[in-house]
Amino acid sequence: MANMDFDVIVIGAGPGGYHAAIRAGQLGLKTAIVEREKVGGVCLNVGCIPTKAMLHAAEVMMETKHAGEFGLNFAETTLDIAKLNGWKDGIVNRLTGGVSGLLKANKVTVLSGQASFVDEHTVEVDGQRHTASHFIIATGSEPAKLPGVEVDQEVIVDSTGALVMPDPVPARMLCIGGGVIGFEFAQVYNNLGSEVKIIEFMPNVIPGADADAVAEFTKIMKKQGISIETQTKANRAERKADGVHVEIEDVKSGEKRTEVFDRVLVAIGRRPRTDGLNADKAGVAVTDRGFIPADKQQRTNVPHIFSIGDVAGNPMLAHKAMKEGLVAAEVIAGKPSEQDAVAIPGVVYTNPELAWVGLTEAEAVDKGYKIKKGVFPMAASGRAMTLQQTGGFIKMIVEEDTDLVLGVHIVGPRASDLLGEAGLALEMAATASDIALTIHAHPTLGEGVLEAAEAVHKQAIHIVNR
Amino acid sequence: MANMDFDVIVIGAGPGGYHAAIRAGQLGLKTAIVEREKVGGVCLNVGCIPTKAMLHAAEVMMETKHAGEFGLNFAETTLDIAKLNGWKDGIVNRLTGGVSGLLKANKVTVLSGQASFVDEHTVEVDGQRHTASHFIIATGSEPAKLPGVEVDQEVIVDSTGALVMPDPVPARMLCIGGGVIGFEFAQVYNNLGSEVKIIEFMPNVIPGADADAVAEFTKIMKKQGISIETQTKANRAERKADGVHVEIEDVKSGEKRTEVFDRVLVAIGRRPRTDGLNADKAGVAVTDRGFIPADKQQRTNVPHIFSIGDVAGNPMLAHKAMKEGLVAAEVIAGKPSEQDAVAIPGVVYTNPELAWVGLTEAEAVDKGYKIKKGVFPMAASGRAMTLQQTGGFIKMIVEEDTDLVLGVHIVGPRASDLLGEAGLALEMAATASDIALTIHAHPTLGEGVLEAAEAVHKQAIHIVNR
Amino acid sequence: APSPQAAREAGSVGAAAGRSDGRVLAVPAARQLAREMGIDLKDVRGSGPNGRIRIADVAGHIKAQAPAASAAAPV
Ligand SMILES: Cc1cc2nc3c(=O)[nH]c(=O)nc-3n(C[C@H](O)[C@H](O)[C@H](O)COP(=O)(O)OP(=O)(O)OC[C@H]3O[C@@H](n4cnc5c(N)ncnc54)[C@H](O)[C@@H]3O)c2cc1C
Ligand SMILES: Cc1cc2nc3c(=O)[nH]c(=O)nc-3n(C[C@H](O)[C@H](O)[C@H](O)COP(=O)(O)OP(=O)(O)OC[C@H]3O[C@@H](n4cnc5c(N)ncnc54)[C@H](O)[C@@H]3O)c2cc1C
Repeated sequence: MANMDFDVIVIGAGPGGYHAAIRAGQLGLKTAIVEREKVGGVCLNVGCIPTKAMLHAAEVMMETKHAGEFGLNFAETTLDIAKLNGWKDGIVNRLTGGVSGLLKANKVTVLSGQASFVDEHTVEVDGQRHTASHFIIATGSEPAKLPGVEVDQEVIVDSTGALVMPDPVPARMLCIGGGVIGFEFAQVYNNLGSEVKIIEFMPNVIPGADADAVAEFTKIMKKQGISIETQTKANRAERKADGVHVEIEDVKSGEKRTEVFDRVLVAIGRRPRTDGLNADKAGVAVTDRGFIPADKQQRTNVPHIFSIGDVAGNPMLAHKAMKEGLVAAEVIAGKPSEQDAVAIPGVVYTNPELAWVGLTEAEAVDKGYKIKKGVFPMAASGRAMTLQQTGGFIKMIVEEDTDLVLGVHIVGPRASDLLGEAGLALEMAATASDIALTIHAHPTLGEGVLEAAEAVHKQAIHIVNR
Repeated sequence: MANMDFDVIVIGAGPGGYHAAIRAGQLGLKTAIVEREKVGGVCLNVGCIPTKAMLHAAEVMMETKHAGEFGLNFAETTLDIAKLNGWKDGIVNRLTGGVSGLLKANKVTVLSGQASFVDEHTVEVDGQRHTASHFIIATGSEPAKLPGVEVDQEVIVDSTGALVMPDPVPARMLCIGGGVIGFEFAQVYNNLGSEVKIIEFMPNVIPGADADAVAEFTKIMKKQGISIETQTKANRAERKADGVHVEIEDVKSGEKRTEVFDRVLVAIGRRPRTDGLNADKAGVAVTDRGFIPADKQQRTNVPHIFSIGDVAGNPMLAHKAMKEGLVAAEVIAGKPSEQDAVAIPGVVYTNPELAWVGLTEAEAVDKGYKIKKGVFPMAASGRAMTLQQTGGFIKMIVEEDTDLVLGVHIVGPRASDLLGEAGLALEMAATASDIALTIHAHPTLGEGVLEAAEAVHKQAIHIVNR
Repeated sequence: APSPQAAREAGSVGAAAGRSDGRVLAVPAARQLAREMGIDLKDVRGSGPNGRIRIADVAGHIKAQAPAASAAAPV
């Protein structure tokens, strides 16, 4: 296909897309990437990164409140909200600038504008046509809408609007949706002074996470002052002079009441984004729910067109998008790559964090595994004590006969940093013994992973094994 | 040996000893542990734990200084030093109390007093004789003395004295010895307001760490305001009205000068502790330098007497002591355990941390390995940016032919938490590809470990590979 | 069920033990099992990259030895 403009055109420059494009460039493919908004996609611009910046600021505020315990006191604390927003934007700009530089360094052509398929080898961007032997669709996702609760990005916001902290900080904040995004914003606003309530339609918050871990996590969040109501939904919201009036319904009893908030976040999920793409012109199948599914090599139904990231399916997570991006690029370059991950980690980046990888206890049982488990409470960790963060635990699920690690679920400080070991253990098919026999530095939070593995064998040292 | 009082008597209740005793109890051995000072040993009482408590306090102080960047300002900060010392002591007490409880729960008899061997099956403690089929010597280590610089635990202190922060915080602080302990205290005092200088006799600080990592680490420490002079020694110190006058000598030029400090820390190393043990009465060999060496099963030259932890040899680290304690107890219980660790991690718990496991670049080359390496700078990590900590890097050393990970060296925030993955990789004989193919949650610091592995193959995404 | 990782490893079996640094590449649990069974890891063929020995390899080695003994007693 020597008459094509490019070997591969990537559509969408979020984490999935830019990983695909950079790897394609590294592998010597003539590569272009199309972006209609900003390089970096949701993740860098209005997702992973700015939320973590806000959470860090919120965490420092929380820490200073506990600093009195060790004698450090602050007479008066002021928060310059414009500066907070600006600092966060600065980090985003540094990172997106970095990605642009990396695309350039890897000889990737960046095309600005919306890409629409013309036929299966041609896209149109800003009136210009470009042909390629392969395409990688990485158009991502956007917030799902909640009928009756219209987002105005001022007082009723989605995750993008919620990233701009208003001045003053809203006194009463409602998060509709008890998923990862809902909790992360709940903590930011809570730590900055809002009274925060989360309502969740389902019986459980943080779908996909282990039930014990979620119970411990919500216990801690409630203790921090966040109110959480499950099996509760918002029917409609109306902006009035004294705030947003939200009709809230108890799903079980059907009972309705109206509560008033100064800011309402709609975070009930995300939906794949394919508007304007004209996937049908290339013959690419789109599901009823708007996904463009792909196989293990990330191929859609059209063999030279690939799909990755949020638009390809759940879980909608940046690191899944990145992995799929690398796989797609490598497959196009003729390598035998495959999205063969044993597990995709999940994290709520609050403080403490909730982080997990692999099967939950319920999933393991459902799949017919005979399991054993080990739980190590953070309260028994010397390091956790010195960090003033003794809430949470590390729970390890292991297959009884083989001792194979099936899942690790962590509630605690820096839980996401501990996932590295757990994730490698799963991919390497490690056993609990492998972890228990590995020396872990003292005093670290990671010793808790070792202790959880020891607890599986009823041989933990710093807890009484039962 | 049914006529013995115990199956095993452990001498010394530091981390090595209490791990040995608890595991022995778990395995059904009739166990006693002798401690002449406090349960928990150096590590819990005057080592690992209180230093990390102080470092946390110091870290929060540092963080509040950077909080202005995101708009959080503190009008006036006061530090109640009595409260700081008390808080730290409270953590120590909670932990040592916990260990006492665990010993009890595992049916270990605690004998208070100094243990001295009477013969190879008998020790005397506080005038009472106790017999055992096996002994585990876990008597630990103590600070080495520096002739001419007499420790008074007031203005000239060792690590134990340094743990009590004086009020007011000393204006000028000298740390003699640029090892882990010297740096940890240097940062505590520096963050609390002292002007700190470290002097080190050798050409390099932090012996055992990778040279590049040490260079990056010292660069950051200097930027934080700690002055570091290598090939410099302290000849003598004299307490005068205006402070401690220390004669400092440039080792290369022989040039001498006198400098004045308000507090001087002697942290030039530790020596094994066998005083009062009467090891000879049991026929146990003690080296010239005072160590009681052991084989892979932790046996001394006397087969039923074991030696573990600091007294058994370098590196003098709590997690090495713990591992050896478990091995000794298991071997006594008839299990085929062995201290077969591929690597023992090392950490400087400052902020940022310096943490490593496995071979340094120099060691790998010395051993004849053909190596490749990958380096990922924290400055390219989105998570590091949101944490306001972009100094440092992750360096991975890999065997060229096999792709086997030989060593990982990290300078950065939470580096010790990232060691979990690196340590498991080494023990599992993982390759850089194993790590690179494992999905790491985004945005985490652990992604840097993945990127360092990718960099080995010149395929990192967030840096330009050369 | 064998993990995809195991399949990936099977595709890239390296040479058997015998590294120049004298190290036998084996995961910690395989080392422990070998000690328990009194097996020298140098005699075990590892199925992982670079001949890395997993528990299953030690177990397989034990099984492979066993038939030799039972072969002497034909049915
Ligand atoms: C508030 C929030 C916090 C989050 N935090 C995390 C987190 O901590 N960790 C995590 O793993 N995930 C997180 N996520 C999810 C993460 O952002 C997504 O999983 C990730 O961005 C998906 O990457 P992607 O490449 O598939 O798509 P996207 O990031 O959505 O990028 C798609 C890009 O394609 C562009 N585009 C779409 N259509 C076209 C077209 N036709 N032509 C040209 N360009 C087009 C879009 O403008 C966009 O830039 C978060 C999400 C949100 C909203
Ligand atoms: C300031 C400082 C910070 C440190 N930080 C760390 C760190 O972060 N991480 C790390 O890994 N290591 C650290 N260390 C080193 C760590 O403390 C030691 O490696 C560890 O304590 C060794 O454990 P052990 O069980 O061998 O001996 P020890 O902890 O020294 O305990 C020995 C015990 O034996 C008792 N004893 C001695 N002789 C007798 C006798 N004859 N009869 C009865 N009892 C006896 C002693 O009273 C003592 O309680 C630090 C050390 C210091 C000084």
